[in-house]
Parts: sequence; structure tokens; C-alpha cells
Amino acid sequence: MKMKKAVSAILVAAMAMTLMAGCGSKSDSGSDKAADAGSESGSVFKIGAIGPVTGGAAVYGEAVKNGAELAVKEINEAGGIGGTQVELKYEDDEHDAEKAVNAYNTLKDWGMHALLGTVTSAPCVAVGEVAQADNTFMLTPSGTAVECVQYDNAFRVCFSDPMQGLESAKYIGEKGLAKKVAAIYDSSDVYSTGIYEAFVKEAENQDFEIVAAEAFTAEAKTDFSVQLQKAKDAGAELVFLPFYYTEASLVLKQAAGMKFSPIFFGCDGMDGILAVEGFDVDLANNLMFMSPFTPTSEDETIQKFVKDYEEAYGQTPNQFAADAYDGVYAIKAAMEAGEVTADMSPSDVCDAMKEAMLEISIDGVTAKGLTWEASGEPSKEPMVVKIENGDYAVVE
Amino acid sequence: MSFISYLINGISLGSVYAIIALGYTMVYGIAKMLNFAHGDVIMIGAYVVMTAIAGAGMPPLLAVLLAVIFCTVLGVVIESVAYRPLLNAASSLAVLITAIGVSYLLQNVALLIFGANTKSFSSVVPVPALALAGGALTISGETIVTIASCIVIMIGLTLFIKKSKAGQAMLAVSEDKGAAQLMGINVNGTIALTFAIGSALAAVAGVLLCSAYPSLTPYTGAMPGIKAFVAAVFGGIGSIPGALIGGILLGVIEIFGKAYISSQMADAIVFGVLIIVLIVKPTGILGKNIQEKV
Amino acid sequence: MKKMSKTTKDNMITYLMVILIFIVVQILTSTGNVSSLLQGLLVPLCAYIILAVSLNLTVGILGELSLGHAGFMCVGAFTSAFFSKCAMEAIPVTGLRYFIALLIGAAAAGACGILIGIPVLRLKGDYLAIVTLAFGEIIKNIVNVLFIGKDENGFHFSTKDSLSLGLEDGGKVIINGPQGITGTPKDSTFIIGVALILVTLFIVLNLMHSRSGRAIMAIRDNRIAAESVGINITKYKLMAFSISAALAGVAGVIYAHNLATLTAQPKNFGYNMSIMILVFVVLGGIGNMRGSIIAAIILTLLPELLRSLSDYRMLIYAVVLIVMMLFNWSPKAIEWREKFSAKFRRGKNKSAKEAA
Amino acid sequence: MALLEVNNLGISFGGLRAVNEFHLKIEKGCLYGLIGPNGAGKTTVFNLLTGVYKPNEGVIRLDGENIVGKKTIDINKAGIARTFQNIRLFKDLSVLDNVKAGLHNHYRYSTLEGIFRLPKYHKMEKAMDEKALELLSVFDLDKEADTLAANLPYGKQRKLEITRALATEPKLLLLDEPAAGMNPNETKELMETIRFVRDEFHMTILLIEHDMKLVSGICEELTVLNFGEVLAEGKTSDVLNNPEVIKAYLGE
Repeated sequence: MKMKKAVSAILVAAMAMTLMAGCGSKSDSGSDKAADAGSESGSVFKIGAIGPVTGGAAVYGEAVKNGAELAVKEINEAGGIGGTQVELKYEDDEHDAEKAVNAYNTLKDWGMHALLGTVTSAPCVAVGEVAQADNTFMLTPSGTAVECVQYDNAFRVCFSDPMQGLESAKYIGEKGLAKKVAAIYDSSDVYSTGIYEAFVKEAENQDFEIVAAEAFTAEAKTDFSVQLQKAKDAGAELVFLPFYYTEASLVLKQAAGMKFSPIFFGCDGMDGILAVEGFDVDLANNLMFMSPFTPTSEDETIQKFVKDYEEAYGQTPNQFAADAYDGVYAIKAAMEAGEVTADMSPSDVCDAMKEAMLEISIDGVTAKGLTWEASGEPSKEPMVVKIENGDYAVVE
Repeated sequence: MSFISYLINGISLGSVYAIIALGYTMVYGIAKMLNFAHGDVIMIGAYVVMTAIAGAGMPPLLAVLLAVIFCTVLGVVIESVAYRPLLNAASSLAVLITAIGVSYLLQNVALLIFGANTKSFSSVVPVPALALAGGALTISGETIVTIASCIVIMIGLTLFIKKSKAGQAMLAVSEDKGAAQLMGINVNGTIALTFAIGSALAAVAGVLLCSAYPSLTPYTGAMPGIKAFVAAVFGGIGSIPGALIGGILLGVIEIFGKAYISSQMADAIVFGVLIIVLIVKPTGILGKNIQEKV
Repeated sequence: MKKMSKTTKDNMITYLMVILIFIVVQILTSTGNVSSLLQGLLVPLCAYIILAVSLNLTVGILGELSLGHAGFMCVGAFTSAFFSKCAMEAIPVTGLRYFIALLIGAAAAGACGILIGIPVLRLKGDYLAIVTLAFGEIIKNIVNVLFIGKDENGFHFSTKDSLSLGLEDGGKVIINGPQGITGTPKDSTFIIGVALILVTLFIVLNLMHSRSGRAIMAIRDNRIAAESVGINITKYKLMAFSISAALAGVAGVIYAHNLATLTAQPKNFGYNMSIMILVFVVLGGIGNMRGSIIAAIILTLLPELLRSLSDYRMLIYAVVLIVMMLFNWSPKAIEWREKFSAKFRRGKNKSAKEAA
Repeated sequence: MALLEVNNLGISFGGLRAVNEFHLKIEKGCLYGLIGPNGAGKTTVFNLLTGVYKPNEGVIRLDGENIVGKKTIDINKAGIARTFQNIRLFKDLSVLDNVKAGLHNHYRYSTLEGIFRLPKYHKMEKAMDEKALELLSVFDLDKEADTLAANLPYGKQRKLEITRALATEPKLLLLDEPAAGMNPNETKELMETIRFVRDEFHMTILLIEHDMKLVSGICEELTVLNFGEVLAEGKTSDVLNNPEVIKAYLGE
């Protein structure tokens, strides 16, 4: 009993401590507000961003964080949005819907005008629901699920899952890359299944046959020998890999180990595979994937982006960073077109911006003349990139 | 033919589980605790090797040695700081939760130091792949080395425990801590030694895991850690040959489940088989069935 | 008689604490002093508290280690969200629909508790832990390959993909594999959550101090002796386990009806979550329901309040967890604390005497 | 008819014959002793009687009914209660609750009645409290009703175990070394208590004991067990003077 008392005393003390910490952070934001008020109310645009920077999906959140920071820095150096400086606050969601809503609420307390996020799909749908209720503008750089942009306040920079699947199937069919196709996908992942399903659906209209469709799950993604063996046994000439490069690098290595060398075809998640530290790039030769972004492009904007990014973060930007970079510029364009000012309420900002989104067109690193439809989808052409001699090359 | 190929892949995956499970089972046998941080020590070991090779340009063998030393020290430090104060706590759950805390700690330290980006681990195994049946079957060098080291370690450990004084002390501590103390055995020292050996094995496991499946993130150790834990229970936790059998069976079941039943349901199959095994044989395949004395 | 009033008083303090926290939060909310972050956290917090209390029933009262509690939560969440999604048009009254959803979630999770409990409760200690962990992972895996759709021909079911459902035009997919269930009505509120916490406490505390609870605790303390006085081990173990599972199902219902997306990720329904709940229980004191509540509150708020530390927050969380465990459980720390508090008390007595 | 009648009881563990051709006959109301050197199989006999072990052969009749093959809980319901050599209390429950756990099968109400605190709950709990306190007062433990069982001194723990066994309202009470670890004063007091229990509750008692003073002081009849077999049986004074018994005890 004595011990229990002691335990509860300590717990209470700890609670008091956390509460104090809470007060501390609250008073922090309070002083922020005071500072804002001091220098004319709402003198900065506050852009919030949400994505995983811890946990298994941290690598994607990191890239978005970097891309967005780079864009904000550039914008501020060039004088901000309509003369107003921009502040970016990035919150971790650990790739979890509930944490993402917490992150969103944190940003809301901070006084966010517009949201860049979230990075991954399931959290994005959850946040979308709350953002819609609050009428907050959101632009997800990489939330690919259909439901991510189901409301009129939500837009995205990347392709949707079904579109990628459909375009991939079309491309393979129209170019006659293969007659026998195998697909391996992550059945525990929204992104991967989304693309896979659209791919299978479109495959019916195309002149190739799906000879093997094998899945894996988040808990068993180290060994792909079975899936590859089945594809090999089925005589697949092309293996479709709609998932991220982390797993893809293992698939390629294991395929090489079993002397299986079909055409490997991925989607935008494959981008960044060459940047994996210590990866044997030879394994990726002839890998093809759909991507809106290639760091090796001759294009001037892209070259500058890649150079600045490498200088700042010591690595080549991937598609996530590029999407985030374009996302920030899209927010800027929409804010300017909607004549948004920093003292407007987030809801007014949202109303102005969702109108403006349909009018703007930006020349970003993921597309030229990027525009948006009311559905929230971007209109841009997917490119197919092929890795040749350890480098990305765009295929016609 | 594909059957044999699946079997080989299963054994290959299973031997990695087995080598991790060895560390689990040793620590459990002596300290009676589930060291949830074991998988993360593996991850740290792999990072050390990678940094030593890529950063400091060390030869692979030296790098592995360095990792073994590093992890041994790490294991002993973790044991003395986080676990030892709790070994006599009122509930054995206390140390389990602390182990979870240590697991989070190691993951987040690695996240801060090495970042979230996946790193590709270049294999340190110099053995070439073995081609059988005119190239229809290939056994990778990593598989050969993993299975070989697994067997060597198992034999070595068994001999160590049977023949050496320290090993006998371990056995005594695992049977009865109090009695061992009365016999003049340094219980804390023995437990620390167990952690040292377990962590050294973790370093080796990390190298072999990442050589076979060359992708390294701060979370690389977590899932294989859990799987190896399952393997250890499968084989009968506390039993060294049990860890080997449990690990290999787990790997084979996982691969066969994927190949012949459903690739989506591989986890459910593995865990389902585990439940059935434990219902039939409540202490695992090689576990001792201890009757409670009335 | 004295004993009765003591436990009753103890229970009253627990209820009052929950009600008091509720009132304070309500006052703060109505005066606009609660941040959106905290407001957003209120409902999940209720779910976590219920999870912690219900797991404490298994761990603290029954004395068995379960690492699959999130699995039962998952069952409750998915069955109830499935129901709510289907019944959205049929039962437009939110309250009624939510009530039925609660019953369905609790019943489904409780049934799973019995299903898994019958074979595995014979196992002991860590073996039971691993089987419950396995069960949780199986549930998660199954939910991830489950596709259920509905069109005018009724329900369609598949474990492959949503295409194989063969839905007619206009049919909709309700459970979409890894995408789970989207668009569950957001029916959970803080008031409902607090009410359910009180109901959970009512059930658990009253169970503890009844004939059945005594039997369960007798089994925990000494199985062989319990058998020798004629207590049916299987019956009471199963009872505790399934009540605990059903309450976890209730927490799942709250959780599912708070977010627009319900997916079974390792993060929310995997062993990580089960362990997280176990941390609440152990840190709050095994068998101590009030402690579970406090620990659940602190450990849920802690990482959120540490947000400003961004990269370091999970690191700090880990360190705080280890230090708190050492401080609360290490025999040496307990000894030191008792000495310290004795000294403190003596000091107080002395000063009181001096004052007199 | 004898209350307990055991015939030809035997069990082996692996190759070891722990109990062989054991027989026992206890009349109602008798205070019966089971003695023998260490390792003679006394506790094993208790475990066989209470269904913890299943015998390889033999018959155990309680009030004429064969209880071989029944589960421990059913044997308890049939009327045999026991204490343990190494005390097995519900250590984190109060003294009162330990006894109330013993009353489990005699004061029934359902779990739902318990959770919702229906009238039957209050009625039964009150009756249980009264009954438990009454029993505790017999052993002079009623003052400590609120103490945790683990915090009781050793001697009182033994007594509490007996109280708990009595609470199950047995026909036959098995006591496994009730005086172990007690000082002579405590033992004397215990002897009186045991006799009192027999007289007050009309109980039949079978006890295992090493303390010869206690055995000769209260047991009316004895069975001596040696290497799992009955060495001698009969009136206490006769048995204790049996040269075979003396030989087995003095070890030559």
C-alpha cells in the first residue's frame, strides 16, 4: 500500500511535470502570438506540413520536409508571398492516422493558414476529414489514395493510385514491352494495393496477360524469393513492382541472386532507388518506372532544385522532395492568385485558395504548366524513366 | 524443382531467424526476461559494420570484429544500467517494459545518427553462390555462411555451457538463482556474461541478416527480432538447439505458406502454426515440461 | 465492515477522479483554454484509458501476460465500423446506431476472447504472451486481406482484392483490404468516452470485489490452492479474459468512430500498440486501476507535449519511460523512496511537535 | 461405513514406484495420522486423495462413492479439503478474502449480480462476511481480517490455511504438516485447535506430521508409510510401539 501510494505520488508528480511542460509550450505559442501582434497582426504566412519523420515511413516524410523547407527558404529570400514572409512548421505523424490528426491540431493551435500534407495516404484521409470540417486548405504532396482529395478543400501534387496503375498498364501494353506480366505488391499497404488493382483492371484491355500476382506484407518484407520464384516459373517477361524503393532494392538483389532478369517496372515510389546509400546500382539497370520527376533532367528549374537540395541535405532529391517543393510553390501561387493576406482566418484563406487553385498554372520540377481540376487532381503527364548505366533517363 | 528452391530459401531465411533466436533464448534461459531490445542491438551491429567499412575503410572481417566488440559492450551496459536494478523487482513485467524502452531508445538514437533513409548494406560474405543442378538451383553465399555460422555457434555454445566453468555457472543460475548464489557463483557476473554473449551474437546476426537482405534502417531489427522471439518460443525457449530448430522451421513455414497457400496470409499462417504447436506442446518443440511441485 | 467501506472509498476516489478530470476539461474547453491538440486527443485518450483498465484486468487481476490486446481492439473497431457504415442510412439516429455499434464491437471482441481463450489459457506466462501476440498479428493480417462490398445483390466477400468482389455498378466497397474502412461516422465524443470509462471502471471494480473477482484473484495468487477450495480455474480465467477482450472491443469502437479512416497498421493494431497498453498498465501499477488511468493520460500526452522538440521527442520519451520504470519498480529505488518518505514524515511530525 | 476407504492405491513416476498397495480406512469423526520418514510418499498420498495426481490403480471411496478420476475441484465439492506442506495462501488477498474464497461454492450469486450489485450480492456478501469472521474467530484470526495474507506471521498463515480449508465445508480435512516451523508453544496451541475443530465441526481429520509429540497427543489412529508402502497401522499407542516402526524411524 505504501508502495502504491509512492507510485501514485510519483505519477502525479510526473503528470504535474507534463502539465507544466504543456503550459510551457502553451506560453511559448502565446509569446509567439504576442510577437506577431507586436509586429502587426499576422505578418507571416504560416504553412503547416505533416508527415512521418520517425517510424518505418520516416524516409518519405524526411524528403517532403526537406523539399518544403527548401522551397520556403527560396520564397522568403525572394521576398515571400505577396511581400509577406512564410513560416513553415513540420509535424511528425509516425505514419499513423491518429497521430496525424494530433499533428493537425497542433498546427491549428499554431495558427496555420494552409496545410501541405499529409505525406502518406491513410493519415491523409483522416486529416482530410478534420480539415474539411474546419475548412482548412490542404495540398498533399504525395497522398495518392483516391479519398485523399475527396473534399473540395483538398488537392494533391502527385498522381493518384488508380491513375498510376492505369497508366502503367497502358504503357506496357501499348509499347508491347511484354506478353506475360507478373505483379508483386504489398497487400498491407494502401498505395501498393491501389496501384495494383487499377493495373489489373486496365490489363484486361491491354494485350498482355498477368501470369502471377503475388503479395507480401509489412511484417514479411525481407524475403521475396517465393514471389520471384513464382514469377519466374510462370515465365513472366516483365515484373510489375508497385511499391517503394526500400523493398524494391531487396527484390532486385534477390532476383539477381536467382538469375532472374525480366524487365522490372515500378511506379513513382521507385524513385530514389539510386540514392540508397551503398546500393549496387548495376542491379537497377534497365529498371523502368513511372515518375513525374527525374533529377538528371536537363531542365533548368530541375537542375537548380537538384543542386540546391544536394548542397543543403547532401543527397539527391527524390520524387517526394520534388512534390513537396512544387506543393509549396503551388500554395504560393494560389495564395497570390486568391489575394490572401496573413490576417485572414484559415477558413477564409481556404475559400480563396480553393477557387484560385483552379486558375493557377505553375512550372514546377514535377511538371511544366501544372494545373488543377476541381476534383483536386493535378493534370500532368506521367513520364517513364529507365535506369541506364547507373543513371536515370527519360524514355519516350 | 521449385519445391527444393523454396526449401532452400526457407532454410536460408530460417537460419537468420535462428541466429537471432539464439541470443534471445540464451538471455531468457538465464535472466528469465524477454529482451525486446535484442532486435535493435542487431540493427546497431549492422550500422557499426557499415560505418566501419564505408566510413573508415576497414576490411570486412575487422569491421565485424569491431561490431562484435561494440555490441558486447553495449549489451553489458544496457544490462547493468537498465535491467539489473529490476531483476528482483516485484513483477517480472517491469524489466520487460524497460526492455521496450531500451528498444525505443536504440531505434531513436540510430534515427538521429544515421537518419531515416534506407541504406543498402553491401554483403561482407566472400563466399560465392553455389549453383546446383546445372544452374536451376542456386544457393547464395550468404545462405551457406549463415547456416554454417549458425551451426558453428550452436556447437560452440553447447560446448561452452557443457565444458567451461562459466558455462556451468550459467546453467546453475538458470536452474536456481538463489541456490547458485549460495554455491558461491557470481550471479550478476554470470548474467552480465550472458548478455555479453547474447549481444555479441546479435552483432553477428546483424551482419548476416543485412548481408542476406541488404537494406538497413533504424527499424530493420524490430520485425526480425519479433520473428526470432517467436522462433525461440517455437523451439522451446531456453533451449539452444530449440532456437535453431524453431528458427529454421519458422523460415520454412513462412516460405511454404507464401508459396503454397497464400502470399497475403503468410503472417497469419506462421502465427497460426505457432499457436497450434503451443497448444499441442505447451512449452515448444524442445522445451522442458516442468511439472509444478505440490 | 470496515474493509468494505475502505474499498468502496477507494473506488469512489477513482470514479471521482475521472469525473473531476472531465469537469475540469469541460470548463477549460468552454472558456476556450484547451488547445485543438488537446481537444483532438480527448477521445483517443478515453479509448486508451479503457484499454489500459481492461488489460489490467488480464494482467493485474487474472495475472496473465497478454501481448495481443490490440487485436481485440481491432476486432471491436472493424466490426463496429462495418456496422455503422452499413447502417448509416438504415439507422439515422446517431445515438441508437452508436449504441448498437458498441454492443457489436464488445460482443465480437468478447467472442474472440473466448475463442482464443479456450485453447490458450492452459499455457503459462511467456507462452501465453507469445500466443496472444500471435493472435493479434493474425487478426491484423486477416483484416488487411479482407474485402467486403455491398450492392443490390447483397454482400460480397473476397480475400484477394476489391476487383474480385464482382460488385454491380453502384455497389460500394465497405472494407477495402489495407485501405480498411473509410468514412466511418464520427460519432465518438468526449462525453461518451468518459461515460464509457466510468462503465468500464464500474464493471472492472465491481467484478474485482465480488465472488467471481475473488475467485479470479485466488487463481492468480495460487492456482493449485484455488483448485483445492473448489474454484473452477478454466471458467474464471475465461471469464476475466473475455470481459477484458470485450472492453478492449469497446475501446476499439471509440477509436474507430473518431477517425475517418480505419486501417490495420502495425502502428495502431499491431503488437506495438499492445505493448504500449501494457506499458500503461505496468507503469501505473499492476492491478491498480487508478494508476492505469493516470499512466495512460501521462504517456499519451507526453509525446504530444514534446512535439516542440521534434527529432528528440521519441528519444526523450524512451528515456523517460526507462527512468520511470527504474524509479517505480527497482527494489533499491523503492527502498530509497521509503526511507526518504519516512524521514520526511518524521520531520513533519517533529515540526508538528515543536509547533505544539 | 467408514468415511474414507482406500484400497490398493498405487502410482509410479517414470520408473519410480512412489506409492504401492496403499490402503486406509478412516471412520467418521476420527483424528487420523499419516506418518513416515521423509520421502515415504505421504504428500503423494494427499495429492492422490485430492486428485492432483491420478493413481495408476486403486479405489478411493468417500462416503461409499469412488472419487478416483475426479478433478480436484470436484473432489473438493465431494467433501475433501486440504492444506499444503509449503503454505499456499492467496497472498495478495486479505485474510478475510482468503476465507471467503473458501466459501466460494457455498454462497453463490452470479457474476452479473456481482457487477450490478443486485440485492442478492449484498445479502450473500453479508452472509459470507459473517460466516468467514465466525470461522476466523475460532482460530483467533478475526482481528487480522483486513491484513494481507502475505503479511501474517508464519504460524498464523498455517492457521489461516486450515480456516480456508474448513470454509469449504468438507467432510474430511487433510492437514499436511500443520505444525511445521512452529515452536512448542504454538504446536501445543495448534493441537488444541485441531481437537476443537474436530469436536466443534464434527470433522474427520487426516494429518501428516513429523512432530511425534503432536501425533501421539492427538491422533487416535495411525498409518505409517515407508517407501510408499504401509508399514503399520492401528491405534496410535500400538503403532508407536511397533518395533518395525521404530526401526524405520531410527534407521536400523
